[in-house]
Amino acid sequence: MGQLSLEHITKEFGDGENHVVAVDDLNIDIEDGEFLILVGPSGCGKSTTLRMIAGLEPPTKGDIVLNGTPVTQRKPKDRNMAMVFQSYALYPHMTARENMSFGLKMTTEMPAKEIDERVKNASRLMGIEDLLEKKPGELSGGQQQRVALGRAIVRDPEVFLMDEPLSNLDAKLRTTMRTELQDLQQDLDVTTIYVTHDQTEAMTMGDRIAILNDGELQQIGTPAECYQEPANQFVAGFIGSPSMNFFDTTLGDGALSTDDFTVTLPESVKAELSGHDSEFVLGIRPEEILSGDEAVDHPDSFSIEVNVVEPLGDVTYLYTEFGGSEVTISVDRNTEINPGDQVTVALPAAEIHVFDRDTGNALVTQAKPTGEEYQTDEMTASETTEA
Amino acid sequence: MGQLSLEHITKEFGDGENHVVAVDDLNIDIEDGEFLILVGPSGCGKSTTLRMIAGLEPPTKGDIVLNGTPVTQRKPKDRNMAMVFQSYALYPHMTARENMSFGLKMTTEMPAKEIDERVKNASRLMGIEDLLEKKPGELSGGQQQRVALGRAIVRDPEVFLMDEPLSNLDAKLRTTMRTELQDLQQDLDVTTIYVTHDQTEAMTMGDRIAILNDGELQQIGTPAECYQEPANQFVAGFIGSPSMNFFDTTLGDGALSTDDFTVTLPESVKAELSGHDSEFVLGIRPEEILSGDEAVDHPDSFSIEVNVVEPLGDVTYLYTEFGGSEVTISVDRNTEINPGDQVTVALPAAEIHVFDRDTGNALVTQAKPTGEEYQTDEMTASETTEA
Amino acid sequence: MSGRHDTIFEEPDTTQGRIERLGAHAYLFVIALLTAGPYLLMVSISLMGNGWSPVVPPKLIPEAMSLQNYIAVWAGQTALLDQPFSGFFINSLIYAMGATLIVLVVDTLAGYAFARLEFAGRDIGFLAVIATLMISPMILFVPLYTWFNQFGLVNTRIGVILPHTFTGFGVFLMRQFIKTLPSDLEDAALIDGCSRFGVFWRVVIPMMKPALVTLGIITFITVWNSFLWPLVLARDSALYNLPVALGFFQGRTSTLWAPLMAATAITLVPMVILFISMQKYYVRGFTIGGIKG
Amino acid sequence: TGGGSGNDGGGTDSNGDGTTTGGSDDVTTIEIWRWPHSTEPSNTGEDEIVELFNEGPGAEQGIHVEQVKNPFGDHQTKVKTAIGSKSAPDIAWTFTQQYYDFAGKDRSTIEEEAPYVYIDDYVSDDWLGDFYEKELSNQRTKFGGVVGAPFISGLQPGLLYLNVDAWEAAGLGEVPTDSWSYEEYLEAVEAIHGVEANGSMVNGVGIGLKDATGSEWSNFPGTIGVTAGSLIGNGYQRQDDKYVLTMASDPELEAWNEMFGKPLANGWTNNPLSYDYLETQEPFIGGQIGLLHHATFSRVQFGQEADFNWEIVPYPTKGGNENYSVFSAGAGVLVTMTAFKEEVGGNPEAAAEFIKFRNNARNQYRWFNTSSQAIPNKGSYELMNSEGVSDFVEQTGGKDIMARADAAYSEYQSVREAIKSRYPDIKTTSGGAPVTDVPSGIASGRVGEALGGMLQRLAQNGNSNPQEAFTQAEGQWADLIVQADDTEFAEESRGYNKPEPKAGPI
Amino acid sequence: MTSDSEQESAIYASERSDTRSFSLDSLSLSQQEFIEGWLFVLPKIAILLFVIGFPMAFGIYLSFTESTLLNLPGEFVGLENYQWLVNYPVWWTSVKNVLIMSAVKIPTNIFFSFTAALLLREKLKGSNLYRIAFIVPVAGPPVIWAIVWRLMLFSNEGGIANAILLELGAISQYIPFLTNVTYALPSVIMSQIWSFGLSMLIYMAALSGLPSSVMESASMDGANKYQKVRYIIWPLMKPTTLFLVVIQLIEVTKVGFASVFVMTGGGPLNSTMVPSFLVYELAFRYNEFGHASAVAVGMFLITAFIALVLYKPLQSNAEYYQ
Ligand SMILES: Nc1ncnc2c1ncn2[C@@H]1O[C@H](COP(=O)(O)OP(=O)(O)OP(=O)(O)O)[C@@H](O)[C@H]1O
Ligand SMILES: Nc1ncnc2c1ncn2[C@@H]1O[C@H](COP(=O)(O)OP(=O)(O)OP(=O)(O)O)[C@@H](O)[C@H]1O
Ligand SMILES: [Mg+2]
Ligand SMILES: [Mg+2]
Repeated sequence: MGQLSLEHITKEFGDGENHVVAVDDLNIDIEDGEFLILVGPSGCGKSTTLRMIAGLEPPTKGDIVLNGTPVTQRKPKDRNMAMVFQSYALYPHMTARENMSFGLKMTTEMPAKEIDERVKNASRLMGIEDLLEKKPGELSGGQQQRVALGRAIVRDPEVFLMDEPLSNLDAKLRTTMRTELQDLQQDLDVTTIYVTHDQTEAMTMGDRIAILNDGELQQIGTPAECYQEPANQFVAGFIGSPSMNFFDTTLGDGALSTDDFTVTLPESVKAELSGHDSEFVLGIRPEEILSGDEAVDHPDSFSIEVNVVEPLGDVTYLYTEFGGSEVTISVDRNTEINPGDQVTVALPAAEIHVFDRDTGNALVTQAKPTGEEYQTDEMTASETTEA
Repeated sequence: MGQLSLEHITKEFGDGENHVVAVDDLNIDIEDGEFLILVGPSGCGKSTTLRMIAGLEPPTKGDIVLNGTPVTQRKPKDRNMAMVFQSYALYPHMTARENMSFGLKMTTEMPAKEIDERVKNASRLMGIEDLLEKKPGELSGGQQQRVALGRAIVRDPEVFLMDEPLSNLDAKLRTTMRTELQDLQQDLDVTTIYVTHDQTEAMTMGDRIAILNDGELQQIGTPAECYQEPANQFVAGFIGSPSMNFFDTTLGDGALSTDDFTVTLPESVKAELSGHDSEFVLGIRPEEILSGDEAVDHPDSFSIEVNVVEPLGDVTYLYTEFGGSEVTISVDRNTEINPGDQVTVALPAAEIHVFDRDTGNALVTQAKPTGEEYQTDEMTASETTEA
Repeated sequence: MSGRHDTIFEEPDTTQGRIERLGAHAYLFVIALLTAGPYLLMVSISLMGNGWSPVVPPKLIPEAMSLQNYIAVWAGQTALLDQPFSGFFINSLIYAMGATLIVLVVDTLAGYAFARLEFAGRDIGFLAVIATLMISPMILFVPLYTWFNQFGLVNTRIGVILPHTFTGFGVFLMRQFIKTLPSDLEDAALIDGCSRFGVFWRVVIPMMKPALVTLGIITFITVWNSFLWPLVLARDSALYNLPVALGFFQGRTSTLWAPLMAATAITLVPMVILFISMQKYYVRGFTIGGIKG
Repeated sequence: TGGGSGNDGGGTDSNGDGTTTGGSDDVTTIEIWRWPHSTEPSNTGEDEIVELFNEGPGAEQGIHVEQVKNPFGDHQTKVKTAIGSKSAPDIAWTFTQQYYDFAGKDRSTIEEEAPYVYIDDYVSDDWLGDFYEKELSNQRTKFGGVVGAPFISGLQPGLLYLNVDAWEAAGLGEVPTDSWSYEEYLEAVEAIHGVEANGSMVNGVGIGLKDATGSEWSNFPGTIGVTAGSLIGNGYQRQDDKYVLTMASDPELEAWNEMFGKPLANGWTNNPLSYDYLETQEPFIGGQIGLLHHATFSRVQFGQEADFNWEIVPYPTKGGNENYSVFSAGAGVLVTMTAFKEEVGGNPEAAAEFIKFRNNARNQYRWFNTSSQAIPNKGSYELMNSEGVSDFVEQTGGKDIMARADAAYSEYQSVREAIKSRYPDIKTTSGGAPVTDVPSGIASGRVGEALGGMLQRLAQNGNSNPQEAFTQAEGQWADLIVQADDTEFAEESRGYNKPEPKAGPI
Repeated sequence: MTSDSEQESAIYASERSDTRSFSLDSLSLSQQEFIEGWLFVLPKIAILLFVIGFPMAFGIYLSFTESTLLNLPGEFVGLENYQWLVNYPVWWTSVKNVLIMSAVKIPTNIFFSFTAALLLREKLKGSNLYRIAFIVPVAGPPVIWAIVWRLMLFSNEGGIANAILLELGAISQYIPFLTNVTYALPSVIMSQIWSFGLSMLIYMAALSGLPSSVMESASMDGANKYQKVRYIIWPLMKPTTLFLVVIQLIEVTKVGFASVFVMTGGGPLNSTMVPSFLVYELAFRYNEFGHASAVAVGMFLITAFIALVLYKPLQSNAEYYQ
């Protein structure tokens, strides 16, 4: 039971010069058991949102509704939520066991035995049974993280709130913990709101992603939706690594073009763009740009000089410049290209995204990934709010 | 002119309980103009090595030879090297200009005019001409990094030493700076030793990589060599992301096998392994594991259950468990696999690495990447030292 | 980030919150009365006629306020003291500034070496410096006086200043502070061609401004408040500092309370102002020195 | 110029010991250390004489005097530090016995060991002749000579200060003018206690007992015994050089009980442990004390600061016998100017020149006119009589006090004879003075500890069992004498009323 | 290393030294660091040796001699003074008094400073005034604190405090605060416990370093006000508390001197005697420098012992602050 709604939540800080609208009229419905990811650039209001849900910060406006009951005025302890902090926020003077049992001791009359039982279960789940008598200072980052999670689990809350819980871990550990966390959430089936600014976490962990910018919701949807059908240029640039390449293009002759290249548009796209000005932002992901043999046959192909080649082992990135932008191209790891080489590339019309140059709103997106084939999908206008 | 040799360099710290051998009998020859990357896990002695080269730390044993002259007892300033620090180490009370000219003022009798000229050139090269009058506190991380590089360049040293110079930057900026640094080094053609623990940097930036572990050199070679022909299990596991998968296998019937799978070995490999015990560690990279249609036809194919699916956008990782190990498999981004699905996989014999279970030394490596084809390459024993 | 759950009380606009705040005020007020009350009394007495004496019941509030005691004290026109207090004030300033200057230079140098350099004898040297924190000055009076006398240091300003400079506190503080600084900058400067002293002077010192302020303030206040060393080493009352000069108002047969209170205020007020305005630095001295050891 | 005189106060001469010989015209600068007087114009008078010296005899002899003033409370610390480190001033105001333990030592030993010189080596008998014999013979019996030039009378001629307003408020009628009895005194103390006068609540009698170790307290119990017929005080030295202690005896105890013991027991005192002897002035000035046993110099301050009518009344004595009042009562302590030896940093020759000047009859008289303090110089008293006194002295009644002091001094001879007749085994000096000093000086700071402790204990417990306290304290004192290297104790005098006190009129 | 390169480096070194008047370049790096290190600490060590090296040695030597004011140093008597010390009841009184002072002063100081810091953290109106009120006593010389409190408790019939209490009807009779063996030590201590301002500031600094997420965690975990203070804040302040305890243990002896010097002179009946004042008294009242030195050395040993004993736990608790 953890159906959560944010209704027109707004949070403002300070007055006068210092006035900040940290969160701006946010509406989100989160299903019971859903794993929602909150992403966005630094300062966009992710933590503030989470803290309002937790009751650590009163909203300026709006309501937080848990299972149909507004809880906006309740104290944190009366909301039955548990929070995992970026810094873990373990009590440094207590052992892992004491950390985990503290909440139960404070809020319930539960007999010591039962608390013990619960702590034991949670620690078994987290694989930290051997660490229960240690203090946080004696634990590694990953172990601390597990204790922090254990502390949240033990209370059996209706909602988990997690604020960048993995960001203090090193890369390898992060990967491990990421999968563990996912497994855990699936096992426990507790509504979870998870703040991160890590691409991988955002793409892989949750049921849905909510992307915030400047306190406003940009898009909410499954990872695939957000990747393939970004609602606007912000989302398109934010989701995906390396970032989508953008070009300022002009529409003319049924094609979007820059000085360097032309993308001939299929009819459906042309139709979509009619009624707008002739200036558009064209976006294409690094892995959708055709290069080498694949490109040669393409009618819109053109040639560029590669500045830098980055073989990462499993994939190789080419860095170059055309159409007035710095461009990243992702190619097969076995490609033999050297800096300074001339390479033929093409931007397949089927893979492009088109954005309104003024509002940044998506006009054309790629509802389904199409692999290497040149075929035109139907355009899906994004479903959500605009920036 | 920057031919540098480390001759039996050893560094020990502390005594008694605190005794640490930070660097252990290290021998490396670095060519003039070479870009050498130093990698290894935290605490393996990378910084210590660099600091000994710079003269900031006297070696316990061994010699540092620059262009044929031992410089081991020379003060840092008399070695004509420049160092770029992870923290940038810009003088916070000096402007960018002062930061850059400081070294010249201290070490040379150069007239102010000439210093000015040099600073101007270096800042043009780094694109920071407009920032010269600012203090580090007023600069962004990337700008500071550029100033730090400018400071190193301006002195026109024989050797650049860089200790994780990019690690404090955020991911995007890091990518940009990485390419810039590479370009710069190629332009200046100055011998460079570059410490990092970032996979991408290690794989892309240098002419050669030296991998350290516990103060000992594990392997030195080009990125491709280290990736394809790791000298031992440590290197194999360290280089490449996600890491190589390892299995404890037993040799029998011309095949390496675990409870879950069997890899039938070609003759050449069998020959290579004869004369050893029957226990081997088999290694295979996530992207070399065949899955789905590719695997079905393979004689050694078997079926597994996928635990976690991580679509990263450009590539998707499957996490599973077989052969007694947790295994990562890299599949095409368009694969439609869900957690819990049964997937057919195969470990192509042509792509496997085999290691001695006791010493960890490589017995079979993959000298050349072979893409998707099932063909047997010749085995190349690694050329370098052992752990 | 500090939300409201960082603190303990309820929001001030709730009843509960109001009660909590009222209780806190009551508690704090009572203690404040006990800490500062006597000083308010001191000021009050200093503003009364110079014949104030502790009659029963005591007069605590001046009928007519007057600065006559301050003027008399400052100008040196009281029965027990014919020297102007301004002179002691200047002495106090000179001692405090002189000692502060020496301590800053010497302790920073030593603190740097103890923090950063590896040299034989370092640990012994450091221990010796730290041990000075436990010395009681009483027993050193006569030997130190004898010793200083041989060098003509008795009854000189430098002689009064010197005993305030041996304490190891500053070295300890500076060492701890320098240890918190990244050593990269110093390495960079070494590579850039600085000598060891160059590194110290051009790189370390500019970074240490906050610590220097801290040590400066602590030393200044300590020396200003110093009583025993100036008492012994200044033979001539022309060299007394303020705390010693306060003794003049307690004569052989009676205490001139009102002038004494005025003199006390003159001694105290500058330190209170300094302390309050610099408390951040002052406190940092103890947190760096103590906790982050 | 003299070394140091050119300095702007930034330290004196390079020797640091205060004495410099040199400079182009061979001027010796000497330092005199003193504490400031708490009343004016005494300080001005002091300065004037120094100036006179520097311009007159000083200039002629190439001696320049500089005064250094120390806060009274710190004076002793400073002088001792200086002595200990062999850089004493040339002259200091001292209570001589605090700087050296002379007990049981003969002059040659003292000459060798003590930090100060015998001033009688430097002055003529003629010069000394101007002083009252008592002060000199006192020193001679202790030191075998004169070590400090007396300049404030150590003889306190039975001064009892009375808060007249309180007396009247208590309805006690006439202020006593003649010697009165213990009974009358106690009645007055009781009557005064608790009355309100001038807005102050008044306590019966003032008594200062703080500070167990103060050397004053070794005098305190013994000196009031005179009023009960003991003429000796704490004890004396026998002809066989052994010391006899008489403190634990009927007259001493009786005097103590009447003067202080009963008021203490009845709570008719102020808070005795709040003050030491000197500090009891303050509550008297504040009007909170009805009767105060105190010294002559207090008078000047009372005159300047007290806001009520006060008077000096005669001492109460056993049976009202007026004879007892003339000698000492109250803890008189002689202040002297002491010149320090060269070994500890002094310059006694030059110092003596100044002392001769400062303390000659003429200048003592001069200073008397500005301080109104009783002085131990009969030459000065003659000048007062022949040349008159200043208005200040007139106003503060200094002349009357001086007259009383003179009378007391002149009766000293007869008291001396009485003592000798009562204690035939008492040792006398070559000058015929009975030796009534027992060791109570320095190493016997511990004597102060014993006696002060006793007094504090009695004050603390409401004067319970004073006889035992006196006996015990005397025993402690005796032990100290026994332990000391140079002194012998007459064991047969240990205990209460040993030796048998022989009281009676002079 | 080949002899060629040896030569070269020697040439290199001499080249460098030619251009300078003085060079350490011919020494190895660690030799150079040795010289540099000592040069840096030289001024401090020099001051230390000069200012107290001799006096300290002399003072310690005095404790083994029978010395008086005029006989410095006197005859060597070995451990006699220490024997004397052990048997000297006043010494033990003074030690006992310091222990009592610490036992009362330190907990109250901790209590007042902690509670005040905690309350001031709530950003009450007038916080700054309170803060100033609490700081005034610690800003000035201890002598002033003692003088002011002497006036409160001491001069005049029982002091101003008595007058006020009487006026308020809180007492019916004067309390002899400083003059009664029962009250004197408590009064002296009482006058000192108000000087908690510095501790308060240190607590405030420590509290401001308290990670807010931990406090918020406690909120989420459902701890109420009292529980937050009891279970979270107070335990987290442990290193600070320990640090303050150590500072004050060392400080008690110093502050004790001023109070006793000004307020009671150690009396009545030695009931307020403290070691530092005992040193003073022995040396400057009794002229017993040998005994005084022994007391001083005893004091030094006690202080050093305390510091040593408490140094370890202090250090090991520093980890909370990472
Ligand atoms: N207590 C506060 N007072 C004033 N402004 C605040 C406060 N808390 C947050 N803000 C402001 O609100 C905005 C949103 O902050 P928030 O911490 O929610 O960002 P975030 O998305 O969590 O960023 P990050 O990724 O850096 O953690 C920022 O502009 C921040 O400066
Ligand atoms: N000054 C020192 N004193 C004692 N031990 C040291 C010192 N400097 C380094 N070490 C130890 O030497 C080893 C190597 O340290 P080093 O800093 O070279 O590692 P690193 O490879 O640079 O690690 P990282 O990737 O974390 O920077 C470590 O065990 C370290 O603790
Ligand atoms: Mg955040
Ligand atoms: Mg490193």
